[in-house]
Amino acid sequence: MQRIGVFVCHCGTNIAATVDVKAVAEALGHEAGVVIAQDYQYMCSESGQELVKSAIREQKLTGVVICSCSPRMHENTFRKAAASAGLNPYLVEVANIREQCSWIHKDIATATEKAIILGKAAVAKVALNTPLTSMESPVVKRALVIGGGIAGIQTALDIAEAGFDVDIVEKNPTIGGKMAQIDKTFPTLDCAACILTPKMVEASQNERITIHSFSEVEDVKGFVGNFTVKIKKKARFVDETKCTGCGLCTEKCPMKKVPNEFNMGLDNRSAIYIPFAQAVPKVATIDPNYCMMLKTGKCGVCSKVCSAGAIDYKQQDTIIEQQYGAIVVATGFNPIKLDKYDEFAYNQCPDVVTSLELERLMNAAGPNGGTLLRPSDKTHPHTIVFVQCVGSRCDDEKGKPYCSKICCMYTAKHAMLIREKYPDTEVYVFYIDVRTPGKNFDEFYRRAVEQYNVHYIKGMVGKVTPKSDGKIDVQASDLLANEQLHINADMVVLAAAIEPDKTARPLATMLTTQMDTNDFFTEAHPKLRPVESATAGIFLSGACQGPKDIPETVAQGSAAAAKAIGLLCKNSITCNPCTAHSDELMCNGCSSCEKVCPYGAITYIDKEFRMPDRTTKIRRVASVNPAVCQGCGACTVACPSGAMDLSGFSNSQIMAEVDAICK
Amino acid sequence: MQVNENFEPVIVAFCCNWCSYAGADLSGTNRLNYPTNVKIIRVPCSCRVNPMFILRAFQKGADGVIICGCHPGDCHYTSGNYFTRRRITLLYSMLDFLGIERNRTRLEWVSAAEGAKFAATMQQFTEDVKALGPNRRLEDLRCRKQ
Amino acid sequence: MQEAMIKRAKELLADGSVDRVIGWKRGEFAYDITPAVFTTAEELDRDFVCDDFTAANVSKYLVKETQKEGKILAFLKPCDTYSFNQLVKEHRIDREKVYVIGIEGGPKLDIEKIKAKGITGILSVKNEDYTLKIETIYGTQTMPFYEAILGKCASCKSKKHVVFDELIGEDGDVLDSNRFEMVEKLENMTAQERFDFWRDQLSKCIRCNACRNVCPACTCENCVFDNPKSGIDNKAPADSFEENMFHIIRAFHVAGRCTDCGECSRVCPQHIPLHLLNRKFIKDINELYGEYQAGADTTSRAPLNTYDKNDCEPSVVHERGVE
Amino acid sequence: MNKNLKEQVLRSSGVNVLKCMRCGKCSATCPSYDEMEYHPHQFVYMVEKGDIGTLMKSESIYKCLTCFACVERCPRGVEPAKVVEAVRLAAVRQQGGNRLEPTDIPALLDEDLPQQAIVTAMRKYAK
Repeated sequence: MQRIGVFVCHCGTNIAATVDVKAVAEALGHEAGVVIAQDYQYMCSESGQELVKSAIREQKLTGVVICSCSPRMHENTFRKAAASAGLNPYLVEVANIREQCSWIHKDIATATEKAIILGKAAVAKVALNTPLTSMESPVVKRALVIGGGIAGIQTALDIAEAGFDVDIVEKNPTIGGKMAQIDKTFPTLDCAACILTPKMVEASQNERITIHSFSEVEDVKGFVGNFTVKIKKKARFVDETKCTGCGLCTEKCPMKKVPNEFNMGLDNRSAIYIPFAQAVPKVATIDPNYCMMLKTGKCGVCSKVCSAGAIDYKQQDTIIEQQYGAIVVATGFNPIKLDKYDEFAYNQCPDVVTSLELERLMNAAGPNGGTLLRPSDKTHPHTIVFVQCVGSRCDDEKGKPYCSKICCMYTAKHAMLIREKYPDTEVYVFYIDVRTPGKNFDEFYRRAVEQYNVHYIKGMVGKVTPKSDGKIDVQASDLLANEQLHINADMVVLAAAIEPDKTARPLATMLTTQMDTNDFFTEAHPKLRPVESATAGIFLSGACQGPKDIPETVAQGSAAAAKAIGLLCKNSITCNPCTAHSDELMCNGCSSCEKVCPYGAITYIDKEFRMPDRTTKIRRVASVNPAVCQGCGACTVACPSGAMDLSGFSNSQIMAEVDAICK
Repeated sequence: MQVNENFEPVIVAFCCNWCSYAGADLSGTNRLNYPTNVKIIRVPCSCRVNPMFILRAFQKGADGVIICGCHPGDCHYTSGNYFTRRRITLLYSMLDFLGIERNRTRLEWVSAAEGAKFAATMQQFTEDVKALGPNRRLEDLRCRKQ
Repeated sequence: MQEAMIKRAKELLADGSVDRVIGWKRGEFAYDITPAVFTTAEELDRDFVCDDFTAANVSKYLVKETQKEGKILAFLKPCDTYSFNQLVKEHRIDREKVYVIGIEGGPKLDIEKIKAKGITGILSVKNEDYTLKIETIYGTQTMPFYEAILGKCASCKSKKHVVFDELIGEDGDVLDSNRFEMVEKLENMTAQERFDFWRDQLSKCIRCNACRNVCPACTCENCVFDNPKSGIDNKAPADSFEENMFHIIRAFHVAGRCTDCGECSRVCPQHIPLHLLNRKFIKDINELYGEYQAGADTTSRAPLNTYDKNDCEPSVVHERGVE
Repeated sequence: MNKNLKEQVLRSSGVNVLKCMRCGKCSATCPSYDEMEYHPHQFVYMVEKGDIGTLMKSESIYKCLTCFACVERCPRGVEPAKVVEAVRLAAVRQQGGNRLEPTDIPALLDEDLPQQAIVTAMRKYAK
């Protein structure tokens, strides 16, 4: 005989304002099997939980229904409460009467009616719940960090520091990411390389960190604690173990007309190259699209000059397979392409550049050795116009709907640095809003205006027109003066919106993590679990989760590391007990379930059955490995005989819910 | 056909735990209104939805059934929604073949970030089902034509 | 052909290659044929029959037969070989325990069509140059052969044996059949017309379960309709929805596995064209996911147990056909 | 503030003025900026405020070339030109007169007149 307790939460006024909580408790009290139905101000509070616990003990409850917020919020809270009162935690069901009822409806009568039906469905389901026990599954004590920018480096260093092995997979020939391209950092104006390169070296020298540069993740299988990852080490045609990074090959290489991606294509590199002086690993890489030896078989200069004998034109992509307990995604961002913004003449005029290109133009290791010169004629620019929000906060398909967050600050930085170094240069910044929430951020921006006399103009640039004399006409509005301006500029710098790296989307598919419509990874909870993905064992670090500046990225990188360490510390983890199981008496052994199982959790065994006529019969039947099964339920529908069922979401439970709703 | 102004359809929505159920929660968090007719059943993955459940819902008096899952490629279980798509396409096609109104069934991909889409989808689906009136075709096959 | 089959069966029994033979035997009437298992030469001589009425697909019986000791000889018509293969693929038949002799297929006769001509008291039916000579207690009657063939034979999909150990007679080819004609016709009706059609048909169902019991795809150890735990178990319909549910779910359970052998419609005592439900699935699968013939091989993946990332969305249902 | 007038302008333009984030790109783009007393972004803002009478009295409504540069460039998809046109339409309707009949056009044509100018003239002076 069922003894079900129903507990209806007011959630302050969150539920009680639109749902007549007392009426819900009253109505559910009359349901079959319900022996107690109560309401309470905050069911998730200590005293609310105590109410549930004492009812379990006093009423000897066999099932508990909590009518409250989403089970995604507090299902675990109430399961733990039930367990502490001696009830199997899986005999608790949550009816979602907040997110899916009180918050979306306005009319008390209909909302209450709906809440009662949702409660009835939960009561009907819980009556069919069975006690479930979780299995334990071992944790591989090794982490994978995907992406070797500052986020990935920070995460890897922190995990290694805690005593666990970490692998970094970086798709480029060197780690360092975007920060390596940046000249100075706001709001302190310290040199990016000076603070980043020691960390890169630290990562390469740490015994617990293995860097797979020029590599990509090919395939991810498994689940939390036990991922199997295939990493493709792309052929770089140079033996990493032999190359000393002397750079002689790059000097001697006859093919020197390759656009240098590290300098945003503003100068050229050789076909065999080391991206920059402080690259980690400092190993040369041959670009097969340009290398004459690889394309035509004629040349071989690098091989001749290499005293280490590191050049290997026959090198192939290799696949490494490795087990990991945790995976941290740190795939970062890129500025968007500005091809669609004809009004800014980005494609037409070389002196219209993006902010990241300006970083390289100003960098001592950049194409001009740190002297700011116009790309077109290498002259010193005297009037520079900065345009903010290019592609950010856009409601159309050209741009991104979000604020890219970092542009206000780096534009202030650029403006300030230019004014500091070249006081004869006039700098205009066209802004819509200046957003400076951050420690010392607004002070920094005010310094640009007050101390460096940067001209901040509220308004947007409407049109950029390159003129025949090499100048650029910038037509803009000054909203506060209510006038239209024309500025005769030498250079225009566009603060392009940032977007997640293109590799993130296929990676999300492999990792079975969710992304939002902008391809940023979705965190498990926007406020309370910002560095975890909804998929257990996958953590998020840096700008792959949303636009971030360096301090935030580092903070999140460390936070993701802490979460990963928390997982790696455990010897085993508790598995989800809501797994599939096959009723051997009904199983036909037809193999349908095996074919749809994404985890390979189903195997077949020949089993002897005693028949009613005392004969025995050997039949092939399915068997599910509960440690591997993740509980999706694909097999339950593929099974024609209905032998396969899913604990916690059984056929009869779901059908009971359907019945309760449709009644 | 007579349209009953006061007809309030019963609509069952099966939502996968990882995307669509979270999307439904998000539409709640954002206070996006949709009709009370929609009652959500949480399933781990859209591929857990057995055609039996859909038919059972119609049998027991539902006027519309909608299944929501992660976008193809985003399934928490890698491939579940791809199987869902085949199964449900064939089932809906069969129901159509039996002369059941097409607008009583729907499959929609709603991510955890698409609270607005969830609310808009439910709004539209409810209106579509309302326009069809009460579900009779799946109930009275036993009654011979008079 | 019957003589050649009996002769070969006796040989195989005699040399111990097989222990049993599955074929057909005569019932009370000449046209009343049932599948039967034979273990001796005498039984074969006495009862074994293979004629214009031996339409029954014996492959399903092999599920139970191969769970027994010893090897069995099975005579399979082309259409039966598809069912056989499908069952081998699903591990329901132990291929090692069956010796398959492929025999020529139909067209086989439908006694109901002869009776529908008003011919009663039938004693025997003989095919003489595609004219049926029907001996009745009231004298001899004739009718054209092709007017009396089974519906499933009229839209035969293949004369090819997809599996056999030896053949008696000729092997044929996959045919370009017209089997989807009726499905198409229904698809082109309005929803109301389709609904009326099926309401008329399905409301005749008496839930005798003959369709399920004969279906070679329905070999579950325990059918969901007999299993109280499934939530849909039901013998006598409790409400008007049950037949509808039964037939949709049955069709769905065999979707991608049904070889279109047509046995369901052949045995339906109420003459419900149940094969149309299966053919609708087959047609949809062919059109949406590429041509697929269940049972044509034992290795390919069933269309419902696989997917393509570029599969169409269910909205395709709205985009085609008649509302 | 005339509520009905505001509603009429919003309805006939089909524009949601609340989408404007006050970036001024419309005015930065506008070729008639200097001719106009009130500029595209002000149209959007003033319509939001309901200050339509002022706009209707201003010559600005006839200075807009309906070149749609502002519509094309607006990052928020606000479509200021449609607001200008709706205000103009409100003025034309209030005055109750067509300023331009299609029959007047042949007399006004000359070879150098671009097609767009004719269309624009119809847009601006006739309803």
